Amino acid sequence: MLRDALLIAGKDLRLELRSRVALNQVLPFALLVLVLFAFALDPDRGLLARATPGLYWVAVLFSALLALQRSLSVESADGNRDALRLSGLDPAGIFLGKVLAVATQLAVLEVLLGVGVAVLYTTRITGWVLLAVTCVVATASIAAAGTLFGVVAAGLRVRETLLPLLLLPVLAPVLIGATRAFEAALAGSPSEGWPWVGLMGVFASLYIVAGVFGFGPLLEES
Amino acid sequence: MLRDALLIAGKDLRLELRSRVALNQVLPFALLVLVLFAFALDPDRGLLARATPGLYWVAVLFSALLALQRSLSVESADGNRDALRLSGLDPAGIFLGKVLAVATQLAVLEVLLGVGVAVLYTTRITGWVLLAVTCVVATASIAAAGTLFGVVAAGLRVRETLLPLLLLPVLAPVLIGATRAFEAALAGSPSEGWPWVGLMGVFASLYIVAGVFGFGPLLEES
Amino acid sequence: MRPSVPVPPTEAVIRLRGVVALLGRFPALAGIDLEVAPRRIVLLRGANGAGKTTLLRTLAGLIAVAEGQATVLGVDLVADRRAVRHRVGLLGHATGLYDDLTVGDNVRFWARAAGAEADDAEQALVRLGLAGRLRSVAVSRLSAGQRRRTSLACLIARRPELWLLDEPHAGLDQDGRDLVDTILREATAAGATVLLSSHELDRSLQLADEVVTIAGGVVVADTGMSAP
Amino acid sequence: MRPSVPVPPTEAVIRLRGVVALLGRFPALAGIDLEVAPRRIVLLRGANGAGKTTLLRTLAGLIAVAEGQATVLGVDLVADRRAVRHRVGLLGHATGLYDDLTVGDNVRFWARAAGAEADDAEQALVRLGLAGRLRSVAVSRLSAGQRRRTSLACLIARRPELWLLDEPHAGLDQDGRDLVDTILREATAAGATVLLSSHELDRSLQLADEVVTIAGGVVVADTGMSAP
Amino acid sequence: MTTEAHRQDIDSTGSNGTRVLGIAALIAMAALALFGLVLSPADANQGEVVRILYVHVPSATVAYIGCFLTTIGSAVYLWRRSRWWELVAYASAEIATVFTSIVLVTGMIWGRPTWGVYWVWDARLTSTAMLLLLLLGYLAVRRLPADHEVRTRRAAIVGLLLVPNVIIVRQSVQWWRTLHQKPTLLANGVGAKIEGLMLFSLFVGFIAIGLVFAWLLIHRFRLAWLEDQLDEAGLDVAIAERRAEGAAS
Ligand code: HEM
Ligand SMILES: Nc1ncnc2c1ncn2[C@@H]1O[C@H](COP(=O)(O)OP(=O)(O)OP(=O)(O)O)[C@@H](O)[C@H]1O
Ligand SMILES: Nc1ncnc2c1ncn2[C@@H]1O[C@H](COP(=O)(O)OP(=O)(O)OP(=O)(O)O)[C@@H](O)[C@H]1O
Ligand SMILES: [Mg+2]
Ligand SMILES: [Mg+2]
Repeated sequence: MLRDALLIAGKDLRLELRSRVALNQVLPFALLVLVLFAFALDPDRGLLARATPGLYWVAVLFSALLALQRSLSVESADGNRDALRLSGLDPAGIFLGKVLAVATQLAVLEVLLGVGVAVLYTTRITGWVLLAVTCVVATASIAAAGTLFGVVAAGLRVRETLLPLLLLPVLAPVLIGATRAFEAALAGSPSEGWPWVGLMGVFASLYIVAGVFGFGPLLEES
Repeated sequence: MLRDALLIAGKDLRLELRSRVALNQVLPFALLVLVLFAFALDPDRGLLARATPGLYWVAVLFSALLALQRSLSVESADGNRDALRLSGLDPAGIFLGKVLAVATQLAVLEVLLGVGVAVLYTTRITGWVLLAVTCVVATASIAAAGTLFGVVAAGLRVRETLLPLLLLPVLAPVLIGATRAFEAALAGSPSEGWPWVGLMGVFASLYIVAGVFGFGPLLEES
Repeated sequence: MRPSVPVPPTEAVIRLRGVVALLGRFPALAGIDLEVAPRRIVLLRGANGAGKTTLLRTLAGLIAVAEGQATVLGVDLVADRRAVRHRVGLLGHATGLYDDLTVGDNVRFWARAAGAEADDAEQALVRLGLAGRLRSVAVSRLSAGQRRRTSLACLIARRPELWLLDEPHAGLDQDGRDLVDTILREATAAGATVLLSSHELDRSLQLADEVVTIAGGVVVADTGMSAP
Repeated sequence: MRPSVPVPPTEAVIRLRGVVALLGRFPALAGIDLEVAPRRIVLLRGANGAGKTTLLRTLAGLIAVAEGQATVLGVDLVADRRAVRHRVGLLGHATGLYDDLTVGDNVRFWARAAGAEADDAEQALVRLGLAGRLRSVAVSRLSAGQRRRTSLACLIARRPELWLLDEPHAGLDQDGRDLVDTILREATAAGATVLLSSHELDRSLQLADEVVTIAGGVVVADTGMSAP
Repeated sequence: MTTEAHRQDIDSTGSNGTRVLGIAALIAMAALALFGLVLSPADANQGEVVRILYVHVPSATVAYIGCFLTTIGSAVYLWRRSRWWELVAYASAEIATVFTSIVLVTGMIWGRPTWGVYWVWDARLTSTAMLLLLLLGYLAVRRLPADHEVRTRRAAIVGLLLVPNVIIVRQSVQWWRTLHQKPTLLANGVGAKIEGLMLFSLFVGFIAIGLVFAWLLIHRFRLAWLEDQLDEAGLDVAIAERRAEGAAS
C-alpha cells in the first residue's frame, strides 16, 4: 500500500514538475483571490484586518479546489481511470498517494499565501506553533476530503461543477476551525485555538479512514 | 451573423436542457458560496450587512466562472474546436451566441441568488430600476469577457485553472462597479450608482466589440 | 487501383510547393510537394508519425504554412487560410461531436452550421444507418464505430468540394467500409476531390486513383497525376 | 486461419454462460455463451455496436455481469470481478496515458504499477520503436499511431496471462501491424491466451485460431474450440 | 429482509397497512390542527406565532431520523450490496430533504416576528442549512446523468458521511453565541417552561409528523422499488429487442 502510495504521489508530482500548473496558475490565482477580497471589502480597512484569517482560509479553499480539480482531471482523461482499475494498484494506496501529492502542493501554496497576506494586509504574525499545526491538520483534511469527493465527481462530464458543490459544505467545519485557530493565534491566545485543531484532527481522520476504505468502491464504477 | 448566433445559443441552451448542469449544480454552488462567506465573516453581523453587495457579486462571479467553464468545456472536447473553425460559422456569430447563452443562464442565477441574499442576509431591497439595470449590464460584461477569455484558456489542458486566473483581474472593475451601484441602490441614493453603471456599460461594450473582432483570431490558435 | 479515368485538363485542386508546417517547434511537414487534379481519389500513405494528419489539417486551413506555397481550391493558404475552410470537409482522428447531445441533434447542428438544409442532415442520417434507435441516443453512449459514423454523417451533410479524410475506414465495420468507398466514388463522380490517409492498404489501393507516400514530412513517392 | 495446433485438454480460460451486461439500462450483452481454451488466439467480429468492446471490458472485470455465469482465468466474475484485473491486459479504444508525461515516463509508470521491472518497460519501449527521439516527447504531442504504440508498450511490459485487445491494429502502420501479430503469436507460445476484436478481417483471420461472430449482444457464430 | 421477499409482496405503493397508516396520519394531523391552532393557548411572550413550534420541532426530529436512515442504508448497501437498503437510503434522503426544508422555512417564518429577521448566522441555523446542502449534494449525485450502479455507489459514499458530517458541523459551531432556543423540553430554564396543553400539542405534533413521515417514506420507498422492478421487467424486453437487432443484420 505504501509503495503504491509513493508511486502515485511520485507520478503526480512529476506531472506537476512537467506541466507547472500549480506553480504557474494556482498560486497566482490564490494571490488574486486575496487582492479581490481586498477590493470587495476595501473601503473599511479595519474590517479587512479583522476578517484576515477567514479570508486567508477562503482563499486557500478556493485554490485547493483548483489544485484538486487538476489532480483529478489528470486521472479522468482518456481511459486513465480504467487503466488504474486494471493496474492492480491498491485503491487505498492510490488514495493516499493522491492525498499526499495534493497536500504537498497545498502546503507550499499556504506558505506563499501566508507571506502574501502578511504583506498585502499588513498582518502581524504571532503564535507560530499553532499556526503551523493548524496548517498541517487543515491541509490534511482538505486534501483527504477533496480527493474522496473528487473521485465521487470524477469521470463524469459535470465534474467541474459537482466537486465544489459536494466539497464546500463538507469543508465548512474545517474553514471555521482553521479560521478560529488562526484568530486565536494572531490574537495571542493560542489556548483558545487548540480545541479547534483537535476538531479538525477528528475530521481529517474521518476522511482519511473513509478514503482508505471507500476509495475502492468509488474507483470501481466508471 | 445573427443567424449563426442564434444557432449557437440554441445549441448551448439545448445542451443545458439535456444535461441540466447549471440547474442542478451551478445554482446550489452559488447559494453555497453565500453561506460560506457568512461563515467566514460571521462573528460580526454589522460587517456582514455592510459587505452584502460585494459578497453578492463575488458569489455571482464565482458561479459565473463555473457556468463559463461548462460553456467552454463543451467546445473543447474531442475536436469540437476544429469543427467550429471548419464549419464556416461567422466567429462573431459564435461569440455572440455563446455570450447570449451564458448571459441567459446567469440572469436566471442572479435573480435566484438575489432572493437568497435578501432572505439569508435579511437585506431590505430598494432602488429596483438601478438594481435591474446593473444586473443586465454586469451580466453582459461578465458573459462577454468570460467567453472571450474562456476561448483563450480553452483547449489547453489547464483550462479549469487558467480561466479564473485570466478572468478575475479583468472582471475586477465590473465587480467594483456592480458593488458600488448596488450599495447606492440599497442606500436609497441611486444617483450615486448610475455613473458606475455607465462605466460598466463602457466595459461591456468594450468586451463585446473586442469579442466580435477578436474571436476569430482567438479561435484560430488551436 | 481503379482502372484510370482520363484526367481532364483542369486546374489542380491542391498545389503544394515545399510546404513546411510546424507543430510547436517540430517541423511535422518538412517540404511537401504535391499536386492533385480535380475528381481524383488520392491515397496518402506513410508510417506512424510521417505527417499525414498534419498534411490533411494544413490543407484544411487549420495549420499555418510556415514556408513554401500552397493553393487549395484556388485559395492561397499562405495569404488567407480561413477562406478555404467552409469548402473542405475534414474527417479527423477526433470526431467533433457534442457528447451530451443526441446523434440527431449533432448531425442537424453541424449540417445547419455549414449552411446545409435539414433535409441533407436527414438523408445523411438515413444513409449511415443512424435514423433508427440511435437517432435519439446521446453521443456519449455510442460505440467507437457508431461515433465515427455520426461524424461521417455530419461530413456528408455538408457536401464539401474537397474531402480530406484521416483514416476514414478506421473503426467501421464491413458495411461501413463499403459504404465509405461508395460515398467517396459518388462524391468524385459529382465533381468533388478526395484525399484520404489510410493504413489499410488493400482496401485503399482499390479505391484510390493515385498514391502518395510520405515519410519524415516529405513526399517520397507519388504515382503522379498522369499515372494509370 | 493459421494451421491449427492440437488443443491441449486443459481447463478453458474463459467460460461464459448467458452473460448479460448493461450499459446504463441498455443490455449491450444480451446473453453471451463463450468458451476459450488456453493459448488460443480468438478473433471477435461483428458490426458496429454489436457489443465487442463491452464483451472485452466485461472479461477484464470492468463491467458487472448482470445475469449469467462468467469465469475468467479461474476467477468467478460474478463473485469478485476485481480479482482478475491485474492478470489480464486490456487495450481499449482509449489509451489510458497521461498527456503531460513523456512516453518513457508513462510506460515506466504503468509497468511499475503492474508490478513489472524497469527492465520490462525498457524492453517494451525498444520493441515498439519508442526508445529513440520519442522517448522524451510528451504523449500529448504524439500522432495517433504513436499513441497507440505507447499504449501497447504499457501492455507488453505487464505480460498479462490473458490479452484482451480492442482493434489492436487500428491506427498502426504496416510495420506496427506485423509487430502486433508477432507479439501476439509469441505471447500464445509463451502460454498466454488472446482475444481480439477487429474489423480488419484479412489480417485478423490469418492471425486467429478461432473466430467468434457477435451481433446484437449475442454470439451468432463460433468456429468452436475444436474447429480447425 | 431479503430482496426476493419484497419483490413478491410489493405491487403498488399502497397496501392495507399503509392505508391505515395514512388514515391515522390524517386523523393525527386533524388533531394537531385542533390542538395546535385552537385548543392550546398563545404563548405569553411570543403570542400566536408559537404555534409554529408544533410543526417546527417534530419536523426537525424526523429530518434527523431520515438522515440516520440514509447513512445506515448507505453503509449496508456498500457492505452487503443490498438494493433494498440502497432504496431506503435514497427514499429517506428525499423525505429528509423535504422536512429539513420545512424546518428552515417554518424557522424563518418564526424568526421574522421573534428575532426581527428571517435569518441569523447562528450555530443551529447554520448547521441546519449545511445539512440541507449535504442532502442536496447526496441527491445530486444520486441523480447524476450516469449509469445506475455508478450513481448508487457514489451516492452511498456521500450518504455514509452525512451523519458524521452533521455531527461535526454541530460540534464546530457549538461554541458560537446562540440566538436559537436552547433545548427546552428537558431543561427547566426561566421563561422556557413548556407545559400543559402546549406540551400536549407538541406531543400530538410529534405523532402527526411522525406518521406523515412514515407514510411518505414507505410510499416513496415503494415507488422507488417499483421503478426498480420496472427496470428489471423492462430488461427482458430490452434483451429481446437487443437480440432482434442482431438477428436483423
Ligand atoms: C431558519 C430558522 C430556524 C432553523 C433552521 C431552526 C432549526 C431547528 C432545529 C434543527 C431544531 C431541532 C434541534 C434539535 O433537536 O437538535 C430546532 C428546534 C427548535 N426550534 Fe428552531 N430553527 C429556526 C428558528 C426557530 C425560531 C425562530 C424559534 C423560536 C424562537 C425556534 C424554536 C425552536 C424550539 C423551541 C426548538 C426545540 C428545541 C429543543 O427542545 O431542542 N426555532 N430548530
Ligand atoms: N512538439 C513536438 N515535439 C516533437 N515532436 C512532435 C511535436 N509535435 C508533433 N510532433 C511529431 O510530429 C509528428 C506528427 O505526425 P502526424 O500526426 O502528422 O502523423 P501521422 O502521419 O498522422 O501518423 P499516424 O499514422 O500515427 O496518425 C509525429 O511524429 C509527432 O511525434
Ligand atoms: N445508454 C445507452 N442507451 C442506448 N444504447 C446504448 C447505451 N449505452 C450503450 N449503448 C449501445 O450499446 C452498444 C455498445 O456496443 P460496443 O461499444 O460494445 O460495440 P462494439 O461492438 O465495440 O462496436 P464498435 O465496432 O463500433 O466499436 C452500442 O450499440 C451502443 O449504442
Ligand atoms: Mg494521423
Ligand atoms: Mg468497440
